Amino acid sequence: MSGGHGKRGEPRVTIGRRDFFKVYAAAGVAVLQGCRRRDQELIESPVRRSTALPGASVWRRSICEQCGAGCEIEVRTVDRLAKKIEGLPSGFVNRGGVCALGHSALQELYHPDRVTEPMRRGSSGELEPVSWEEALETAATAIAAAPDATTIVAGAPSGPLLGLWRRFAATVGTPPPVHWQPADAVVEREAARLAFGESTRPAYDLARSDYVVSVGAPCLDRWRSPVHLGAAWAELTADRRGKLVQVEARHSLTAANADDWLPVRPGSEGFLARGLAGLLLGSGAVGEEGRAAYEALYPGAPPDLAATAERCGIDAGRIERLAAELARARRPLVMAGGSALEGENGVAAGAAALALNLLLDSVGREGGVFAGVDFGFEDRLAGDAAAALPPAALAERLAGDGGSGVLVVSEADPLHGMPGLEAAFEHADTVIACSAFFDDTALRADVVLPVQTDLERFQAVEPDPVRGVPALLVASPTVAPRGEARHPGDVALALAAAAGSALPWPGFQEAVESALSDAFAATRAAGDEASDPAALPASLIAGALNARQFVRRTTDAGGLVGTEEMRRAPVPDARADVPVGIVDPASLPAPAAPAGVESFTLIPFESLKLADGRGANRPWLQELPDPLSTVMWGSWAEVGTEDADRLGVRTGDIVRLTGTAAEIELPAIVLPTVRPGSVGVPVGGGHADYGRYARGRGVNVNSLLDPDRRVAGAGAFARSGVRVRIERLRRPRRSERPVIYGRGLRQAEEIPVGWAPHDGGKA
Amino acid sequence: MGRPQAGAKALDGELLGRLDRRRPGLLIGSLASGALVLVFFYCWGYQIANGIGVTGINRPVFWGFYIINFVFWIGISHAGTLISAILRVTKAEWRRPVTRSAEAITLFALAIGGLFPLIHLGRVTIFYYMIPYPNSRMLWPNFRSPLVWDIAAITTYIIGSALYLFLPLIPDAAVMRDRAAAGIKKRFYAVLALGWRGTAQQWHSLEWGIRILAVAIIPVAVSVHTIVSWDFAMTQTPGWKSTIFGPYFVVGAIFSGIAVLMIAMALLRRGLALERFLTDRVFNNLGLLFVTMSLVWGYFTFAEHLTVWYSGDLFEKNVHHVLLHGDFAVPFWTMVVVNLLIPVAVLSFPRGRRPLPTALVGCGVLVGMWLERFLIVVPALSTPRLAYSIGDYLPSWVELGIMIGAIGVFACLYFTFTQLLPIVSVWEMREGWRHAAGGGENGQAAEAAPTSAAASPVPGGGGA
Amino acid sequence: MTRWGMAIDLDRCTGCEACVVACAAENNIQTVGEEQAREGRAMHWLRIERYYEGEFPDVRTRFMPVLCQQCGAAPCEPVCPVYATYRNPEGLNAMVYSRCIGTRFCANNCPYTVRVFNWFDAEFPAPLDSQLNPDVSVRPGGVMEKCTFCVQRIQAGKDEAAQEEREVADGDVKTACQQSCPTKAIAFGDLDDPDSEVSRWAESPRAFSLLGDLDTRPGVVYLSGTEWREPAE
Amino acid sequence: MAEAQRRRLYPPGARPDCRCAGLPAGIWILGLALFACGPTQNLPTPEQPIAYDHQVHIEAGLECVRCHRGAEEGVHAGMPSVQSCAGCHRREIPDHPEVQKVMLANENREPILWAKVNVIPDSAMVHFNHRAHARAGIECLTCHGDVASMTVAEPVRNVADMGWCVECHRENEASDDCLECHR
Repeated sequence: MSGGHGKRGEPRVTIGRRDFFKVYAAAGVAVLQGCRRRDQELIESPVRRSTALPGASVWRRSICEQCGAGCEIEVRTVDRLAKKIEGLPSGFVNRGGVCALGHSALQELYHPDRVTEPMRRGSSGELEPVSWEEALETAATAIAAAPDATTIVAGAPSGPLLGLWRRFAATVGTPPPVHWQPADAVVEREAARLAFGESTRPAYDLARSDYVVSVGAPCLDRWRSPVHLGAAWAELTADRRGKLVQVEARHSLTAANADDWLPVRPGSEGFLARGLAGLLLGSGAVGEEGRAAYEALYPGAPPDLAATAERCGIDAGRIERLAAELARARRPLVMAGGSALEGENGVAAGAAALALNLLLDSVGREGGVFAGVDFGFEDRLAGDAAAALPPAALAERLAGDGGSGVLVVSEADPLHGMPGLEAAFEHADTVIACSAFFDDTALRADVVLPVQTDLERFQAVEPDPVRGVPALLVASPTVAPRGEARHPGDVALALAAAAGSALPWPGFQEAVESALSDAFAATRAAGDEASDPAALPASLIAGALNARQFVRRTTDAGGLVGTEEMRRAPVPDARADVPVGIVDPASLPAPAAPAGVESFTLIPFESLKLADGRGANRPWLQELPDPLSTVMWGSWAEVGTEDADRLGVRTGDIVRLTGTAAEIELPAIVLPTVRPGSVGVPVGGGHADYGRYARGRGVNVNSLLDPDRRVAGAGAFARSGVRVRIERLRRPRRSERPVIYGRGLRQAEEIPVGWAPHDGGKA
Repeated sequence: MGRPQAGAKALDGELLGRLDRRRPGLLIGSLASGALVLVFFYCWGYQIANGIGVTGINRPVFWGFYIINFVFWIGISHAGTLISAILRVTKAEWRRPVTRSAEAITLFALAIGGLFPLIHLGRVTIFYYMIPYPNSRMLWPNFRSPLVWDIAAITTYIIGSALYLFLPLIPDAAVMRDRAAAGIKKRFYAVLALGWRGTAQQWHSLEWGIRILAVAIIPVAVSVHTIVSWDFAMTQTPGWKSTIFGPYFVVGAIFSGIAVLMIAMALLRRGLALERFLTDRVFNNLGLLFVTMSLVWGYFTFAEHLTVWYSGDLFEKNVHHVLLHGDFAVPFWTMVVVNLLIPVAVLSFPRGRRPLPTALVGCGVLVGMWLERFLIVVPALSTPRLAYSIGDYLPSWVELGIMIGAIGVFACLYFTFTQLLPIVSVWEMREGWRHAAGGGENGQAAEAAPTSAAASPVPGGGGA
Repeated sequence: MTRWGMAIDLDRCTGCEACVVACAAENNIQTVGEEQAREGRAMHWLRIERYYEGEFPDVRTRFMPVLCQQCGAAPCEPVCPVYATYRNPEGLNAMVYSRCIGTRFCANNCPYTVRVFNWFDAEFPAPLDSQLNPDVSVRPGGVMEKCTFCVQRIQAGKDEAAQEEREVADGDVKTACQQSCPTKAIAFGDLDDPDSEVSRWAESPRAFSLLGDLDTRPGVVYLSGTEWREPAE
Repeated sequence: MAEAQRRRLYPPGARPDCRCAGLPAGIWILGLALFACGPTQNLPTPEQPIAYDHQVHIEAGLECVRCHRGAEEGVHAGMPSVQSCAGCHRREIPDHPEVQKVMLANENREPILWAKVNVIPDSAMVHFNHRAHARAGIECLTCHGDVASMTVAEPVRNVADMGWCVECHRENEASDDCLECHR
């Protein structure tokens, strides 16, 4: 019998089946009451009042800073904890999308092995927790003692934070900071300067093109802005309207999705671009203006088809077809990036590829190439401080100082990302790492300053230009910072203050607001004639009465977003001095021929899960199968079927890759898509620590690279085109076997396995 | 009257004496199997404490050794009840020394086989959700699921088998009761004997009880293995979805059951010196049945694979391929050799149908039938339709421990049973002896005789 | 009546796997670690199958996101002895964790191999557990799980609509995978509503069902402009 | 028949013996009880860190939703923040020893860990939506009893009794689909 209250509160007595069961249950209940104990559960009353209802989802806008793309995100928070990241549908860059790396920022935030308090190397040689004051003082004393011998490495993407570090360097008196950025970004700028006369990373309008040739640019992998480019690709190829052709030695995810993949010999991308130019010039499909502009850059005769096919190692027919389709296309577009720019001839190759846009008249038009303009907030914060140095400058500086001095590394892990720096770090007097984790650099540091991750901090980001439209994105912190972590910008300001040369702002947010405020004033002063370079487009300040209101409105609106009218072609006036630096890739010698059957060209690549290594500490990403090799949890070497047969290697076998200075052992994955004579290895593995999920996982392929190889004409380290030897070592032990998700794929090639979906019509 | 009576007494004495004798082999066997029982429970406990993940099963091979052993042991269980029931119904005289041991095999094999699905469960603590009982959640199990039918069938079979073992045991338990000195042992036998006094009425009831059960248990036994086969055949899985799985499994079960029986008979014959009863002729006859089952099994296997091959169904052919040519070719062809080629080669000749060769062939068939179950469960699961998920399977030490431990549990139960109760049915032997002596094939007449005989402390000859 | 369904445009899928991580984040899917993953026990509810056709250098790559197809005639449902999986009135192939006893029969009988099993209790070392979605249970060891079409979002969508005294509109409910897809290759909604986006996609001549001849009547429709052939034998 | 003869014919253990039937019968009854009783009917009142008195607060004119803010609009009813407790009590009986505990927690910025009164165990994997029930017009006291007359809140219904939930859902024509609560 259950007595109770009905819907309206009046007592209600019913006898149901369940009550009947209870009658004979009664005996058992008596017995069991003694045995069962109810575990007490607790419910917490929060300390502070909140506007949100308990357990209710609050969505907060934020910016993803996992890479420089600047995707706007919404973070779902419940009871002040971040639960989920989603793309902001109105996001300037991403339009609602997020990539795998972006999602995993949550696991960076709540990583169990994060550094949440300042650490200093004690007398025992171990890192010990200290107070912020002590840590800052130790760091500042070291910097102030030898500002000239101090090297700053800033990992922040270009934008206000990098500007702050530049200002820091100028104020404290150190050399300009080294900007830790993808190598191909530096090369791309230089190639763009040569081809278009303006040293900005070109912005591509894929979506409105109808024929895109990507020379090495892995635009659907981890390159620049994967979410934006992915969406643009979808638009390009929707209803088979446009086509993407990938010219790349490795079968990347982009190559896998491209309508056509030209697996050229590594290092011959520039030659192909010249060869294509030859075919285009000969086809008569090229306008006079384009021909003139192109021939001004490359007065020499382009190589003929046979030579191109020979050098690139691909079928002449395919090159011919590509040229014909390019000539036929209404809005063709050529992009350059990735491994094509990371070889020693990267600048020449990049310039040759980008110059095709001149020939095809795709510069500054719909579906073409635009200048990568921005609102200049990096410079606004930097003041008149010198420009940041390219990554390779770090190696030069460290070599020049004989390895002593002070190193300040903020949000970067050069020790993992660049070979040959170990000795210099070993000899440095003081290494100061601003990091959220014990990455390889922080592990060697004398002072570790914990920094906030994306969702904990005030953000001001100038995104990678999208279709050439500039923007500045601003967001407030989403969740409370963990432990004592501070904003890296605030750390820089505190360091400067402790070193006795304080910057004019108390914090990073104030710095950005003051820059906004100055920009308002300059724009107001310039009036309609936007002659002052410090002025913003006038439309952006329209409606704001004063600087304070403008700043307030900008931060509330999440930043400043430009319009399509602000796009422009690269400024051609500066081209006068260009041809001086330009090199015809066709005039460069071919890369050395392979020496022996074991000699392979190494192609290191950024997988979309580990990126440059920063993804390695997140279980979601470690356990994410690589889309092509389907490997999880570790590194692997991609070997072609033919080569594997020759070497006697089967999938899973442990192979040794020997470079000039080092060797690594890792499992081989045999794929039918690898160009014979080349071997692909993802970067991002082999961390000495970096938290429990990354520690000792995989191998660091960067150690195979030659530390002295440079991309000619750019301060970038050349990681493509290194030659390695491959030897098969053994069948893997159980614990060494690569973790392959699509375990059946190997068998699928051997037996007729039915994966074919059958047309059953719609549900 | 005197001669048979004296003969019966001598026979009782002889048999019971043999049973009473302390045999060191049995003791060692008990200890060894006891150790394996510990292994069994340690492994199971370890698995419950740590999670089902301590096994080697994975995606897509979600079922592994536990289900293989489940089917295997249920198959073994057909050694006893079914065969002994068939023999009883057909009044085969040579059944008398073997029925008890065969029925004990059934009960213990079933108990162990029935445990395996529980061991296999991810959350064994709530296994009772599968049992239909009224509950305050107002939920019932899903009667469409073959697993629920399994529970019903196995429960029925286990109860039937227990009764079928128990009924013929009553007169013997009474003998043991009367021979035992007062104490816990006597009370134990007294409970088992259910107050048996050997009256004509009791004999009559017992006879009828056994006769009804013998007839009833045959369809139950057939249904049990059919339903076990439906765990596979009712699915969509390529390699499992087959209409002949029911009879195929039943034949396989009887086949493996006979194999166990052959081994048990050979052991009994040696261990208890029963050459007088388990004659070469018995082995010859059973050997003929054995080779027949081997051929029938071979026919089913052929039919199964031929239809799959002929159908050309892509997914079915994939499974077929890995079986015949791929990763599972070695176990597959081993199975064909030990289940078909060797039995036919050996048992086709009269000299092959002697105790030792038949027992050895039986051992081979046991291995072969275990492999058969392995080859039903694993290749089909490891070759799913979407090739991306093809997987493999390697058992962990826990699964091996439980598998070996289960053999220990079986041996332990069997040894304990042999120590406590006559493994050869004393009264049935005497009845058989009397048939032989009196030449009477008329059961009723023959059985009436002892009840009217002079008073005897042995209940079989009791009554005043 | 609502019948939830999904359409996936394979021509738009680049295999970037953002959806896979989004799904893990939304649904508290445990990461099992290297050792377990090696055993084939990774627990993704959604996987991107990759297939190659042809020989170098003319290799064609195909990506196919495979998740629970939410079949109208699901082979997994009848075999479960305890009704832990059943067809719900809104066309979902429901999975009730608290009822599951772990026979794994359903997983065996799934032609798509999309069910995953909790071999051990999930581990979320603090403070990683701060991220756990409070609307989704953390499944204990011994329990089967699979894509739920983000049923917690469906429930929240209906709750929100009821609170605002209106009907659930097309687009109110977005699954986690759909939301994060950079190329917008996934549509989700009511298949019984002819005007919903998913219904319109399903009308496409490019639409087909995975393993359609099994007649499982999936709630997931794939769209592909090119024919999916069987590889040459 | 002589006594000796009888004893021989009917040895002591040979009497019809039904004792053995007791064991299975016992197991059967116990088993039934075990299965049928469902979640325990024993509802202990948990001990709370602070002796909060519901009756006093309600008599003082506070509504349930004043403190349990999510009860009508939220998924969870929720507990009031320490700050809001302290806000009122700064004026009202700030010197009461139990109130002092609240004030102390507020000063130290420590949350108060209340013991849950109406517990659905985690193993049930139930996601109870408070506002959906409020929307359907279910009175507080249906599940929570007459809290207004309680001092320390005590459970009156076993909220973990699924059959009770299902019964009410069916009576009120709410969905009884498993996914409504379990997910």
